[in-house]
Amino acid sequence: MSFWNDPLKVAADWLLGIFTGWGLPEIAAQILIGFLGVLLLISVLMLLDIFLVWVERKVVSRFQDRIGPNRVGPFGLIQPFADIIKLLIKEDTTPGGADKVVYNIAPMLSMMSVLILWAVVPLAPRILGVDLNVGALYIIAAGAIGTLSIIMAGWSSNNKFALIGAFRQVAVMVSFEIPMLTTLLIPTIFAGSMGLSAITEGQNVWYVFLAPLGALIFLIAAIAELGRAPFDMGEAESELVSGYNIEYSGMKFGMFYAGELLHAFTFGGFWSIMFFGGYRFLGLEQVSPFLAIAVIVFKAFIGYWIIMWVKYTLLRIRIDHMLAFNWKFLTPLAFTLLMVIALMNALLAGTSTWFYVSGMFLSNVLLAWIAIEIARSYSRKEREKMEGVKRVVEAHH
Amino acid sequence: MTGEQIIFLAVALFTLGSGFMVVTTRNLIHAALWLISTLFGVAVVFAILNAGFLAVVQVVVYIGAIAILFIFAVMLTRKDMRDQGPQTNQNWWVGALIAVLVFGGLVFLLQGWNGLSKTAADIPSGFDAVAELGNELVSPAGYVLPFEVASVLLVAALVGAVYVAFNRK
Amino acid sequence: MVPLSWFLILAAALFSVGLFGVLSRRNAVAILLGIELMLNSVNINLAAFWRYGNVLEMAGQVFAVIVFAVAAAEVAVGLALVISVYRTRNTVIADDLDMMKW
Amino acid sequence: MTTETLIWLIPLPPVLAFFLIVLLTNKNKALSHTLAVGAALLSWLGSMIVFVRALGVEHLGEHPFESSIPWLPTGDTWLRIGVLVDPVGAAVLFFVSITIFMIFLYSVGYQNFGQPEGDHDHKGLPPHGATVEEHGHKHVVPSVEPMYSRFFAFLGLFAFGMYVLVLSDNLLTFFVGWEIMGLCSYLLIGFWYAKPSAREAAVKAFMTTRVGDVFMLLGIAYLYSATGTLSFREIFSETILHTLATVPSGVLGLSAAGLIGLLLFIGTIGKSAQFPLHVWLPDAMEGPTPVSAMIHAATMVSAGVYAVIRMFPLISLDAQTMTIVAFIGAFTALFSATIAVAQNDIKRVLAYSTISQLGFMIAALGIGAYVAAVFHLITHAFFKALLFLGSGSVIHGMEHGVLHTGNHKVDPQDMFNMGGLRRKMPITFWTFLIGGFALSGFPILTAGFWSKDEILADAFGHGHWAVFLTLAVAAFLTAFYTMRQITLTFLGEPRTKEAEHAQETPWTMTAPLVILAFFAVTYGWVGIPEHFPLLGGLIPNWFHEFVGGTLAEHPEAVEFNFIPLATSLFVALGGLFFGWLVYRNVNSAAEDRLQIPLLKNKYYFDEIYDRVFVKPAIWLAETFVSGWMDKGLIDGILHVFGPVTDRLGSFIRNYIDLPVINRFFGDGSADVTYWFGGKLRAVQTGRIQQYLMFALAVFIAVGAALYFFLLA
Repeated sequence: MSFWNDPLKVAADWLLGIFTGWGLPEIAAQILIGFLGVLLLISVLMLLDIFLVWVERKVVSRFQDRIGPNRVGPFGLIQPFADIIKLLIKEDTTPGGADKVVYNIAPMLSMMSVLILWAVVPLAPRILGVDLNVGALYIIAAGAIGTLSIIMAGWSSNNKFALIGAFRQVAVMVSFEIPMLTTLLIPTIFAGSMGLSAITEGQNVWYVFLAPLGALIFLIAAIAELGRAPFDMGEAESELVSGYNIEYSGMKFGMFYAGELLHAFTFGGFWSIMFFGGYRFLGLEQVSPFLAIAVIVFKAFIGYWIIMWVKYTLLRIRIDHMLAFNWKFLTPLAFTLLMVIALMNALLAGTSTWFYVSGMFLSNVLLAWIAIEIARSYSRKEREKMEGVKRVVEAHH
Repeated sequence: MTGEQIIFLAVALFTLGSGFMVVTTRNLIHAALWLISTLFGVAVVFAILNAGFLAVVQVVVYIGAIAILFIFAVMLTRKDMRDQGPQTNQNWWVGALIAVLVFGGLVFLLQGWNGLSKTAADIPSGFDAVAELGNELVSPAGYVLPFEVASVLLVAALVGAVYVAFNRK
Repeated sequence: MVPLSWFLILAAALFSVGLFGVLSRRNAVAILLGIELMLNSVNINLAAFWRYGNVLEMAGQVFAVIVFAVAAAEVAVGLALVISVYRTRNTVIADDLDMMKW
Repeated sequence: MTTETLIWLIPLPPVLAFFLIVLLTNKNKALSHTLAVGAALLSWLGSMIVFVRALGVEHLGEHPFESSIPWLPTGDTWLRIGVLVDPVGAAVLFFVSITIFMIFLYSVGYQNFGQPEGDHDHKGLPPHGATVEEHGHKHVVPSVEPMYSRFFAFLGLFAFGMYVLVLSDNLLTFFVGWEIMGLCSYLLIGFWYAKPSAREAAVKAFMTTRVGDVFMLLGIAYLYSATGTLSFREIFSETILHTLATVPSGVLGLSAAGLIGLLLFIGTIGKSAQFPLHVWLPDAMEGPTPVSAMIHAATMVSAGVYAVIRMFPLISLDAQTMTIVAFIGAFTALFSATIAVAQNDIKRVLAYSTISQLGFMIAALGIGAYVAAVFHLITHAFFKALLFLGSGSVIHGMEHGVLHTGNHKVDPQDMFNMGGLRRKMPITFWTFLIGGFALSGFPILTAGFWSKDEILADAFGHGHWAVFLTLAVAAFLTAFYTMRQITLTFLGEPRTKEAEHAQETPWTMTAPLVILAFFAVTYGWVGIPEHFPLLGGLIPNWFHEFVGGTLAEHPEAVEFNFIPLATSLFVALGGLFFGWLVYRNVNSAAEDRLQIPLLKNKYYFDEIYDRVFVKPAIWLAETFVSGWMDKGLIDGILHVFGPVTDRLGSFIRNYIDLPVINRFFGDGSADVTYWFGGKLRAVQTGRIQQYLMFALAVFIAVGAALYFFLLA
């Protein structure tokens, strides 16, 4: 067993030897090693986060037909560090009448809710924080903490914009949790487990081919959960002048910002784990764990890029439309899809892989078509109603 | 005293302390936030009891939905956000007395019970509590009836809540 | 190893704290908060009895899950009632809602 | 699919159709009838599969298709419900499914599907016709029934009830199906509820059958309390039957079996319109002409006979009960045959003939001719269904003529308005002829001959002379009035303009006629006795073997004898001949010498019931109870009591009440209560938390007290 095959275990054994050599009891050494592992993971993530700032700015500028940061360092790579310095030396303000404790806890919770997600992410075979057998639920649970941070920030700022932004954002997040949880159950059905590594290992065929509609619903719900455009209810710069984080300045704002970027990247990663095989790609994960990590990071970046693509392409949707879209369309569709998939899974059990995959795929396509047809006829009816009203009004004139 | 016991005591103290803050703190939003930390403590207790599913569901349902609802309700039912005056009624000491009596009575009853100092058997290897729970919830020989009743209850509550809170203009 | 009694005493204490909240808070929402504490203490008991009894028998966890559902239903209806009362009476202080007296 | 599962599924499609039509599709006529007819088709297919599989089982009687589930807990035991198909069940299922399917199909045409909406049709009234313009001139055509979908919904519910009844393995679901059909019968008779006569007929039918049903329910309750089970197979086990036969009931010296059998048989009297509860059936002809009539002729009324057949092992235990059954049957057969002779309404003749033929079956059961009764039940269902559908077709054709001439005073159901229809409606004529000959028992060819002959042979063979003679006379009359009907309706020349303009009906109506005519002829051939001259043995007597297997002891086929054969040949041919002879030249009701008032008015039974039951009840209520007892006697006594009590009262009031009770007890206790209330009302604060505190305080106190005094 060499370092290159199972780096985590080799490193842990090596450290255990050193610590027990120092005279520490074994249990204490284990705890210490655990802490070190967490520290390492978080450090890497924070570094990645800094890099993500650069990626985001570079990509958005490309979408908007400009060059983006290009002055500080090669390709502007040092730009984020300049940003951090700027944020750190800004004055740390607290609005009058703010609930100070809550006001200060909120950004930390926001960052934390993202970081704890990585505890269950399988980076490679045998390289993951903890193989929780309720991993899919854990994602939602961490999202709940994110919700909490937003409402705390919005309430404690003692600012109307902040409160309205928080209300909207929380309403959206609580609502879109439901289709998200429902679509998370689809890989659970296929893999027979809620554990993320079991889901990854189960994807001899990527689940996106079995449930393309599920993958799409998950993406939509994830974007809403992230609070990014077109679902950026909480921030809505043009109406709420930045929403729930309006009163935050300096590094506290930086934590919200960094948390959002890392959150988006993380959900890119979850998308790839749930539907695109996670760290698995053409057997590369068998060659070396480092290749597996590279694969999953690459996939997460693709997911992240798609989320950005959506954000910088589409317009914001009005809050009531958005909630109506969720409750009247997405949630019923997700429930129906879950039922269809469970049914098809039972019906097609024991058939050949090709038949199984094509059956699943076709049922998804069929369901999507039906859903779109229903939505279309409904919107046509609504439009006719509106036009009828218009005609009546015109007739009056 | 083993490490596990220390952890348990810490968690228990945290939970009870937060719970106490829930019922005593003056600011209702703070009370709701303290409730969240109590619920976290209970989630950790579930984790100590090897009930991982319950712990995660506790976070999802209680913190993700119920506590948020509470905060919404607090915000929706007040004219201004500050709390004046006492938050307890004038009979609070009777309530405190009854609570202490209930606690004393429960502890007294527990004392006489012989299963009290029982220790937990090890969980058999390969036993997947989540899978087992899922099976039990939907198998006719298990608890499908309570499960269905609970679902009916939820639907009824959903309809009832919408009806009650609906603003008829 | 933590003995069963600790969990039960924790649950009893949490229950009493919740009971105190229910009996003495003025605000109806705060009363509901107390009820949540009481429900949680019940769940601790259920989970503890599951763990310390026969682990293969899932009744404890099953009913803890059902208590979750009941709690969710209770909060939804309770808060809806509170909001509805607030609309009509413009108060959520339980003591002010005393029309049903002699 | 196992046969048992299939049997469970058979009743479902019609009831589903009922709910779908009532709840969803009642606006759409085509969809509604498609649903209903499709459901009937599905049930028919299922029944056929079950029937064919039943044929393939050796000794079906010993191990029939059965399956049951526990349904209602009753203390320690369960009420089980289930399905059972034994040979009788299979044979009955065969004709029930066919006839039901035929009714459904026929109704499409009869209710004028595809015709325009009526000019001034109302819900609750028969359609009056619609005016259409064609090639520049207006004429009147039949219009579609306004409550078309509702009709099919009722039919679906009816079919469900019938299937439940036929397939159930216990008296409980049997009774449920029985009552569902009672309800549907009520709904269908009163389908045109805006017609007072239809409304009254519906109420009459419902109330009359209710009399029987109450007794039947009593019988079921007695049976359950005596045996603890309602399952047929369990009741007919030897030990239970033996117990029932030996335990005396304490009523009229009957054994328990006898009393239960008698009570159940009263239910049959109501359902199958036997004397003296026969009065509802002729009035039931107020329903939508052939269809509800056919329900009340071929299908539902058979249920009463089917009940006796089902309970035969129980009823046959007691000789007294059997005698009563035989007497009622034979008497009804003759009695209603005489009434039928004098009726002019084409449907009423058939209604009385139905009562008469049901009497044949009941009489057959009463003398123990089990197989013959089942045989006649089935053949009768086929040819009577045929006759009723045929009469409906005739009426429909006549209505066509009425619409053509526009003379609405002409009754399209009166046979004296018809005549010569054989050329206008050839299919109807030939099929009606077959049905009529089958009813008369035309030798060899028709099914009715074989079954009726078997009943007569059984009666003769077992030495029941009285029954034999009565039935022979009734059979003669049957042939006579059948030929009268055919002669008046189809033969000769048209007697009215309407009859000249009658038209053949659409295929949905004639196709069922042809199919039923086929069975009315051929079904008799499955039960030709073995020793019949020439024909016997050519085809094995399958029916006897198959149905006889239901009973624990196979009934022996009776010895062949020429006397009953000669009798039945004579009565059939003779009756037909006389019928033709007498009526070939009769042109109006006045010329009919058999229109004697006694027969014409059905022996005045309606009037007698009115005098004996209705009038006395009214008299009792109005004159006796209200006038004499209440106003005279009781008021009189009260008027005496009044002054006395008044004086007594004022004494008590002034010297006891006011000083002692009021001042001391009344006001005193009120004052005390008031004082306590004033003190205690402070407790009722309206504050929920205080209530909770009180409750908990009491709970803790009581709990602690209980703990220390009881446990410690």
